[in-house]
Amino acid sequence: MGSSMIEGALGIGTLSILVWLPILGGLLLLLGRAETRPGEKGANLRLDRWLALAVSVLTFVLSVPLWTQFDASTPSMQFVERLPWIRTFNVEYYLGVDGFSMPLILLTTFLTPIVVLAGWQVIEKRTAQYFAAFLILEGLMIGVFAALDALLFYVFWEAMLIPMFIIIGVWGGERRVYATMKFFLYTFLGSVFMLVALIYLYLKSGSYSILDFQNLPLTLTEQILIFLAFLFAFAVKVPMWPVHTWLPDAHVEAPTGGSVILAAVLLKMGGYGFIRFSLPITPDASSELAWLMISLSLVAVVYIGLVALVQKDMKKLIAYSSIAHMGFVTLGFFVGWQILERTGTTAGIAMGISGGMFQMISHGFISGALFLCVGVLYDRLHSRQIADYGGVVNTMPRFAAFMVLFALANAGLPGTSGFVGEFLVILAVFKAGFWYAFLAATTLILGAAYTLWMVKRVVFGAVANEGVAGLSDASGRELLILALVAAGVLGLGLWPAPLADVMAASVDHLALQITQSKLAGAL
Amino acid sequence: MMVTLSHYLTLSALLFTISIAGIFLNRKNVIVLLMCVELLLLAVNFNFIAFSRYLDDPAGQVFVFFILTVAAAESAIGLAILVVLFRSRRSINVQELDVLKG
Amino acid sequence: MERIYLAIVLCPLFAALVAGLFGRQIGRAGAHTVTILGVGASFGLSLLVLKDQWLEGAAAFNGTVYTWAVVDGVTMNVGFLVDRLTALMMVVVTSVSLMVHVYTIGYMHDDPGYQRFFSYISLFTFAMLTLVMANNFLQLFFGWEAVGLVSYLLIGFWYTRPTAIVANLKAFLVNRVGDFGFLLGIALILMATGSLDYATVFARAPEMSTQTIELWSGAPWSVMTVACLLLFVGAMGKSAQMPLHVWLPDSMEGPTPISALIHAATMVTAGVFMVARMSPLFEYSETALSVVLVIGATTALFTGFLGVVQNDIKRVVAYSTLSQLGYMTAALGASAYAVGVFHLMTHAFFKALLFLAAGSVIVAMHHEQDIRKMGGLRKYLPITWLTCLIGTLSLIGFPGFSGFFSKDALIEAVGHADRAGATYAWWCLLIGVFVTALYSFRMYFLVFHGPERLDAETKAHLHESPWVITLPLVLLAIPSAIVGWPTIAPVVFGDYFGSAIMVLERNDVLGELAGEFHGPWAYILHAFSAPIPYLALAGALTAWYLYLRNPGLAETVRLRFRWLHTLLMNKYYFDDFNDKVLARGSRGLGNLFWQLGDVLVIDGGLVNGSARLVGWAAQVSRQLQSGYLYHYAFAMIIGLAVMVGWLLLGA
Amino acid sequence: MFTTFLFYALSTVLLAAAIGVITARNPVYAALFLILAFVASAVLWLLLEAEFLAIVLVLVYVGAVMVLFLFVVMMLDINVTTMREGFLRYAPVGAIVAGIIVLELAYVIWFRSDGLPVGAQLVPRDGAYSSTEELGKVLYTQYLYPFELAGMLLLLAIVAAILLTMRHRPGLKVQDVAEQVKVQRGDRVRMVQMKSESE
Repeated sequence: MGSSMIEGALGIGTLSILVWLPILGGLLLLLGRAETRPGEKGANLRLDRWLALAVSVLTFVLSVPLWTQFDASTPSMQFVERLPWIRTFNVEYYLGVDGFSMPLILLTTFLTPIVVLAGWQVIEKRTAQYFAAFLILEGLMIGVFAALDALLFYVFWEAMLIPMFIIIGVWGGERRVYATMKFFLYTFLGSVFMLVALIYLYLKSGSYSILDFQNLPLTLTEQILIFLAFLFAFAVKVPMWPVHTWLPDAHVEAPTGGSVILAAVLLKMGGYGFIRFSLPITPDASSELAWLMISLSLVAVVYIGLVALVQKDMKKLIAYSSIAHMGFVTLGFFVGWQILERTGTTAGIAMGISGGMFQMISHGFISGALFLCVGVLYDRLHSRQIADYGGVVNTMPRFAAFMVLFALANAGLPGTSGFVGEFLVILAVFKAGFWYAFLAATTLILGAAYTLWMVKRVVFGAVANEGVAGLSDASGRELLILALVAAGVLGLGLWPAPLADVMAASVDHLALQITQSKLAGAL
Repeated sequence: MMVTLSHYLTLSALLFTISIAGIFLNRKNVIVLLMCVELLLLAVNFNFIAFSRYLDDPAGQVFVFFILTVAAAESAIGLAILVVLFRSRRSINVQELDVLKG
Repeated sequence: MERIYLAIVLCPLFAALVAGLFGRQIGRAGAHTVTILGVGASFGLSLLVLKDQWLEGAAAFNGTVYTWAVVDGVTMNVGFLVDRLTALMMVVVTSVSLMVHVYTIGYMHDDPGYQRFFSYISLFTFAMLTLVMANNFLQLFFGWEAVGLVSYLLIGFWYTRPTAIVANLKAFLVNRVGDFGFLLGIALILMATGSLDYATVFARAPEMSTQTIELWSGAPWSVMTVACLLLFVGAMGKSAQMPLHVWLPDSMEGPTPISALIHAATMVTAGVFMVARMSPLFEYSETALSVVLVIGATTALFTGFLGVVQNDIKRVVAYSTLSQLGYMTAALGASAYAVGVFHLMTHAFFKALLFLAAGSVIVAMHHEQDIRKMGGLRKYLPITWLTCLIGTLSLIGFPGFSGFFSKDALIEAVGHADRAGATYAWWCLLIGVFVTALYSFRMYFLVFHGPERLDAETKAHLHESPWVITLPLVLLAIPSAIVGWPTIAPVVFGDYFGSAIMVLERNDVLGELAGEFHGPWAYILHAFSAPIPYLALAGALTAWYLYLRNPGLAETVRLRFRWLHTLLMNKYYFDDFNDKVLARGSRGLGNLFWQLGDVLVIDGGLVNGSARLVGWAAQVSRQLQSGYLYHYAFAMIIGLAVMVGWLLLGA
Repeated sequence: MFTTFLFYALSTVLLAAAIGVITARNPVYAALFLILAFVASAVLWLLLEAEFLAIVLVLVYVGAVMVLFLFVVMMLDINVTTMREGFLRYAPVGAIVAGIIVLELAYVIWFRSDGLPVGAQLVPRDGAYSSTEELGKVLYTQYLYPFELAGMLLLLAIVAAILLTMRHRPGLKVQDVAEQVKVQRGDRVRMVQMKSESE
């Protein structure tokens, strides 16, 4: 209700508040600290932290009405705000959410306070700037999910790279420059193609509204070219094989908070892009190239699963596991056409899409949580190497309980959120073909193998060395953030119905959209 | 026979060519290079003035005026750079000036 | 009644949460009190349910607790199906669990993880109950994985032991291989019937059996066969059928109470229960049932052989469990589901008893598990000895004991089946009887009789276990001995299961046998006309002769058949195969993909390659930039000449 | 006829002077040849009735720029021999390029001059005509902004030239009045507390 009050008082919508409040908070942090020098600590530092926490928690609180006041019965956009921006090119400031973007926005607002807490005592240099970067990033991420104008979307999409670039580049590990350059070039190269596609669609439709794009009839050639342009942008973000190699490097070098946001939210933008742009705008091209997408997804699941098995660095392992799990997202999204072709019915398409969405939300929690766990260990021993640990459970029993929980969730244990998406996607994929499902289901084995093998080597066993012997169990702050995420993981796994209901109308609408060819209307 | 526009154009063309040849010949001597550039500009000015006269348009002379301005400024700064260069390196040998190499 | 069902499930969960989260606050006594109360309540209520279902003939209950999710028009519920099969399983699970809870007080007395252990076993009870009470495939899979999870946690309970944490990883992964098939089976069932609810799926089974699916082009398979085979892969993982049996012997790294509860009495029988539950599906696939039959019989015989050479007391019992699971599976494959479940029940009691007795011996021996260092313990551990003897007799099928009824009926049922592989299965099971008796009595004689091979120190402290250990032994010994008497008539030959288990007319071997059944006494007498009791007796006598009467001969035999012994000691090289080929192979493949695919080709070739290409182009083009003033001047002049020329010629 | 003669004579002088500029061994000679070329040009421009520009050329170029050239040439100690090394090395290239340009220009003049009064006779202006006035009219109206810009450009050139050539030599003994005025007692006198010493 808080946001509606502000809405009434200031005349701006909930989504605008969610986008700009964190950005303003971040700028405030930057301004307030202009005069202090590195090394100065004390009151200012404490104030910065609390300010960052307050802003992020406030943003989360204000985002709750998106859920409570959401009308799940309609696939149309809600909380719409629409103002002209650049009249010459018909660009608008156009925000709105549906059943796809709303859960992702909540995921973002939920995780940002956690990230702020995760960096609470750990970040020692340029603290204010660190928190500011995350707040600004949060606003931009919400903007990406809420934007319904393609150019506005693009602006948020690209602007988001800047704080992430800075986060990895300034607070990262030893090879951070290499990692940031790789991250930046990969993602930037991808999105340039998207810009071309967006401009083409604008020239065709005379508007930058994404919803207008979705209704635009296009020939097959046009669709395929546009699809490929989008594919570059989104496949890099997801990331799909073979444009995934930036992710392990970026994760390894990023600070804990950066890894969490990167895995939990940034990767989701690729998946979100597919359901917002590729599927509805170019359904025939998607249908035409579904074989490619399914193959790449399955390669991600099997190939990357095997690669994850042999990683020696915990963050790299989790990064590879992220890629494998995101393979399920794209698999779920693109399997629909094969189902249609194979069975002649549309039953199962919506299940694949829902499964993909579930997988995205759940992966947000789980990968975030695992990176937090690695962060907790890294803060103590300053190593990410699996070989440097062993028998952590002896000295950190509470932490170990959480880590085992998240690892099992990562392995897709029923009752945790990790299961839901995989389960639904496998159910859907089976309809497209037994062997697809067969390959996809190998994740049950591979996922368990690489995650639990890591747990075995890190958590279990006798105390491996003096470093481990000297570990202190997780602090109250760390337990709090882990418990919050654990609540999300278990809640979503035991009772996914609320989320399923929220998405249902949008999923059905999308399933309808993608099965209707746009070619008939094309000239 | 009268002097026609073609005469002036030919004269300017010859002057232009001579100064280009001069640039190739005196490639090591920056001062003479600058002088060649002055000659080039002079050749251009000839064309402008001749056209201005034969087409009866004073705009051509305006351009000569501007070119003279620019040429003066150019040689002033060019020579100043030469002086600084000589001061720091005790030589103006172009062969030694290759720090701009990629 | 609905509330009772819910209470049965939630009591252990609540107790587990209390013991797990507040273990430090409530202390040791608090932990075992609350969990025993929780499981005790479950047990009491389960008895009530059994009475309701059996004696009062209540109709089966099928209801939803809450809707898990509705996706794409498919409603996925969490709900209960309580019929007579479920009721029987509930009583078995809760009773054994209760015994194990009590037993644990004594067994884990000195362990620092006392509260955690109680929390886990209560959690296990919860998970197992959700599994057996499920009314849909989703919840079945939930319970299926949840018991696997607790098993994982419990095998690795002593997490500082390297062997334990290898064993639990192995158990989880092998189970995952089974779950892999199981999940695919569920997906196929959803595809064919559009539902995950048992009731709907079973109702559509006949039409499903006529559908076909093409796994590869040009080869249509019956949907039912594929679905049942996939589901059975799950059962093979959980119930440790060959070749997915490798995890069970290693799981003995866990504390003995959970070996009794999870790896003997309940969890490992989940596969058997599941197939019985799915009888309306399996009945329609002759092929699948044949596979079940052959795999079950093979497991029964060949894992039995392994039991003969083991020297670790728990491993002997573990291999015997494997073998008995094979028996049950073979019964399922012969369409004799009722007798399979019946053997499951009797086995739950006597195998739990044997494990707990083994645990009692281990406690008395100060955690010495090698039977070669025991012997003559009978006079030191009288209660353990007696109960162990009862368990052993029941296991080998000594006439009159519970195990006799179930095993005898089982073998007869398989003998009457006329499906492909039935003859092979029957011979395997028959030889298995001899082998069972051989290894059971080998262990029994080596532990309780013969010369005392223990060291003096152990001997000095040797005494019977405390009552919390012996009481469960006694309580389990009673049903191990006699539970078969009142139950065989209704459960195996009667119509106890009613509609819970579906058997087609043409497959009904038990129905055929029922005609010859005239009460338990007559059944015992009738048994002597078949070779089974003689084989058991022969096995026991062989064991007596080889290990008690003439121990040197055993050694001679061992040396004589060295190759056989080596083969058995290496467990038919399954572990080596898994280790060296599967585990190492996938790691090698992973390394190959990583180093060759990611690092060399993608990063090295594509990513850094394109960067290098740009660098190379720059390197070349910088040569143009000599730095000499006149070169630039020349370039300009030549450019001028070329441009003028181009203009003139082009225009 | 006289103008024709004058044109040919001055053209010869101009071209000769230009060749002198590029071939002179000593830069001083080159500069002097350049002056000659400028003067010849100025007279040629007079023939074209561009009196103002002719005067400007003489005043600015001969009077200022060339003096500057000479000044610099003489001020710098230039090693002429190294400068002349490889004098002819690029001569063939230069000749070829120059030849191409000549051909191109000739082509333009002969074949691409349609619509241009290439062969037209000059009608001499009457005495009242002032090219200076005509130039001024255009310069201060239509080309006012460029004219202002040209002024700025010259100012910039002055500032730049001064900035480039000005230098502070270290160790130079000069008075800094501001420093002297700013001085305080403490900068000059140090009060030292000492114990009285006795023999």
